[in-house]
Amino acid sequence: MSLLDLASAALLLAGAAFFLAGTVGLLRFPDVYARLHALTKADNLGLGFTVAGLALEVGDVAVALKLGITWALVLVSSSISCQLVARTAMNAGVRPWRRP
Amino acid sequence: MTGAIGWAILIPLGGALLAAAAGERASRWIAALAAAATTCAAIGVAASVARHGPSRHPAGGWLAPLGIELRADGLAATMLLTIAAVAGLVAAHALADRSRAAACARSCPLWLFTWAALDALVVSGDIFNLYVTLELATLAAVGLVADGEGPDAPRAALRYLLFALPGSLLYLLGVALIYGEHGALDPATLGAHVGASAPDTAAMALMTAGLCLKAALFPLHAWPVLAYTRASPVAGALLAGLVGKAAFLVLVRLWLEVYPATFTSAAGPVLGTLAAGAILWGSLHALWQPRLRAVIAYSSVAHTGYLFMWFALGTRDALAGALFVVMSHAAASASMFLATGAIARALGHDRVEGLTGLAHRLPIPFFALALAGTSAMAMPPSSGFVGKWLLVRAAFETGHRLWAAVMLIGGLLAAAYVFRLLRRAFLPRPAGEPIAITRSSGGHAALALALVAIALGLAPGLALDLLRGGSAP
Amino acid sequence: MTPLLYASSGVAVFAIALYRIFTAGDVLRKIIAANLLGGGVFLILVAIARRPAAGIDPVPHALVLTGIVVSVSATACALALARRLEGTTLDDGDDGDDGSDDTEVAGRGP
Amino acid sequence: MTALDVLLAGALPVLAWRALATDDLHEAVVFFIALGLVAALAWARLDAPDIALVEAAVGAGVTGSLFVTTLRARGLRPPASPAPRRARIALAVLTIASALGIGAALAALPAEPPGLGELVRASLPETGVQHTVTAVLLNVRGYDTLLEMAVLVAAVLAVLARAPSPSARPAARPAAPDDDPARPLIAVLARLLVPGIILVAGYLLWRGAFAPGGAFQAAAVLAGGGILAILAGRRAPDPHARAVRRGLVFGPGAFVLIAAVPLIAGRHVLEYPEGWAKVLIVAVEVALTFSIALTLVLFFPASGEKGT
Repeated sequence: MSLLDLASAALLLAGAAFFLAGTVGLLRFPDVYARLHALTKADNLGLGFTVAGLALEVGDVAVALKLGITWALVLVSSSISCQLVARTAMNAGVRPWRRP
Repeated sequence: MTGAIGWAILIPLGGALLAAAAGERASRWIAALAAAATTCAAIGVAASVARHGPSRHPAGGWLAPLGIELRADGLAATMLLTIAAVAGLVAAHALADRSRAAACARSCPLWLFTWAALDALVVSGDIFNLYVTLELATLAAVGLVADGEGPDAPRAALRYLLFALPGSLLYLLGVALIYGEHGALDPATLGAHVGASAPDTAAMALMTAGLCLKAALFPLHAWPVLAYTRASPVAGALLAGLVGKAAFLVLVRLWLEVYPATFTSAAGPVLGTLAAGAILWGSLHALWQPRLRAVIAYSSVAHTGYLFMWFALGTRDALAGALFVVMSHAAASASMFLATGAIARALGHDRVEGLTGLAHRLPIPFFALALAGTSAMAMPPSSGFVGKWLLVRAAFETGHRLWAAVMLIGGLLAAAYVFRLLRRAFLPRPAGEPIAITRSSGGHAALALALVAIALGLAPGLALDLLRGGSAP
Repeated sequence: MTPLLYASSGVAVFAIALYRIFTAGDVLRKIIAANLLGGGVFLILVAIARRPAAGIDPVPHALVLTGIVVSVSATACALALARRLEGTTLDDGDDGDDGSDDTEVAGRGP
Repeated sequence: MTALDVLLAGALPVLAWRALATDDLHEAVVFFIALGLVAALAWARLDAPDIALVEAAVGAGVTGSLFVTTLRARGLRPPASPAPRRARIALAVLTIASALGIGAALAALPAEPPGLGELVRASLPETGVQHTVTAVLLNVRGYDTLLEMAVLVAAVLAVLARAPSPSARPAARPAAPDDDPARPLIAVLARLLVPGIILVAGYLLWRGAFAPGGAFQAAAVLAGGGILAILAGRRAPDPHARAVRRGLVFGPGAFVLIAAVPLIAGRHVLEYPEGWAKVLIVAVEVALTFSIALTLVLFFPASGEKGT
């Protein structure tokens, strides 16, 4: 196992950890805004780590770039859809949760 | 002249596309030209089959089993002519109605698509391609129903679609299983290999069930009735006359060319029972329908039963009889739908009790109704008589007395429901009851269709020779 | 083994959809069922294409692509009709055989 | 067979059941879309990248948004009562029995089956393209594709059958209410994505000649871009406009023409002349991509229909 493999494995594990955190947040957080927060922040970071980990392994700049583009596209669409969901919830009168 | 078979599909297809893009006036002209040219192509195919026997036309130049072959044989040729006669006259009816030019321009791409789908269906030599043609016929038919003017049109169209779809998909699942077992889609290869293995039996059961659902065989007969009664007369004529027969024709092809004898002999009695149910149930219901169109719709349910009787009898004569019923009922039911449309337009309704004494005021539609009615009740010399006589004779010859009795009872019931309509129309009009009749048009195509139904019966030899000129029957 | 796994999954989807298309009351759910009915068949077809060791059979793939287009067309058509539908079911009215219908035939001349 | 396969294959029926059994229609549609995405993964696992692309774009994307649009247009309605209990039980027994029968039939299929794959690969040099699925779709079984295009046009005509004409619509009404708070955000998204989408569609179309991709995949992506642009405030194409109608039938019309020309020359339907297969296939694909994308966009209700 080379140093590259080790670095890649570490990045992939980090990505998986962030995904796990995001999913736990989705299931456990109290309201739609908090869940969105968990989902977009943690999952986007997790995807970034995963992409970086995979890019180290592919050994081809073109494929690595494509992976990077995938991440960028997901960032754009998830940030905007997060905003859309939040605004729709706001408009529908969903109040942000406060500690009771 | 093997190209005619291609033209019979490409002309209505191209005509439909052009008509969809053209303006109101132009689209009517395009539709008229396409209808005439498609009829010529159908005649060309029939002439070639009559003169040189059956032929094959590999689409794209790719021979089966790899490619899709179109086939011109006796069955295809007679059905192409039937479709051309019925769809052509219905088209003439639609195009002649100048008062509804806009509606006609909107619907003519759809009936051209229906025509193309049916032509493609009767010549197709590929079981997956048959699925595509069935779906094209279904969606074009749904469009025609949805285009109806009543408030119920979307509901009737949606219900039609949601019953037709599972039928096609059951059929497609059968196709998938058969391909998995034999790796081919053309009837010739499949006919040589299909046996009694588990996948083959399951595939054939699925395809048969799907096509029975699509053909609206009893007890799953109720779903097209709403569409038949709610659609415009043009759509009703095409749906009940032609589209309703499509699934039966596919099943005939499979039964003749793909299914092995073990399966057909096991499934025959089941289909016979359902067919008998359809004949009795449909005819009885037709007896007390309050509306003219509903009478004709239930008469169509009963006639589906006559067609499916062939599967129980299985002889060549019975097949000729069933296909004769296809031809005669296509013309007769289309005629009755158009005549009913003309009557309904003149009166503003089509309630049977409101028809009292109107035969003299609306002579042409009622004459068409009476003539088409003689074919529906199988009175000689109509074509309905020839078809049902062949079926009943085959039933006696093969010892199926019960089925013969059912068909004879069905004929009597048909006589009863046709006479119920005509008697009322010829009763003296009650005095002092004014009847507003708007100027009616459109009875002429109905009359022409009724005459086709009668003429077929006067010279049955012509059609039967062409039918046998091909390979299959 | 993998093809059989996915094919069984396809059969399950098909059976669920077949059951629901006839029992669901709401039209939207019937339309979803009709769409999934196709999905089940496509899964079976592609699983069948996956079996040969020599390589994938491209013919079922082409058939499925054709099937998906047909399925989208039918679904879009059904949804457009559903948008024009008044109620939620297909059965809230007469079927042309109960005699209570008095609807005038539309399009009567002036 | 891996754990992933078991997970995917197991998830599909569960999602199907959730989509069809839940009382909440919104939930049903969400499950339906999720099922489309899982199915796209399943296609990829089954080595069907062409289908995976179409499923992701059409099965989950276009069809899913059509369901969402319809749900919005119809508004909330009282739930409909299901079929009577006895009928449900009978049908459940019947479907379970047939599913078991079909499953048994599938298990009995030969493991090393006869198929047309070898034949297709042997004929590939004559088809004019290097990708087998494209060769089957546009040459060997091109006739199926021709009829399939007719299905698409027939369906869009059925969709538009009695759609309100533009004259019946309130004049100069924007595509959606301006107070929609989502509008500016979607506009940003459209500005960012639409150029890329057009690029991707062109790439998919070009790639189809030798690798997974092709007209339908490209059209599905293009239609997605079109729908995004409409959501962002661009005017939707008016289905009654002459130019839109012409665009709609342009692709299928070109296909019919190419199918008909060999007939005049005494050949067979859709038989490409020697050496012309590649050029004609590319021409047909370009024309079809455009028309299919337009058709998919037109499947969405025009603004005048919304809320009726």
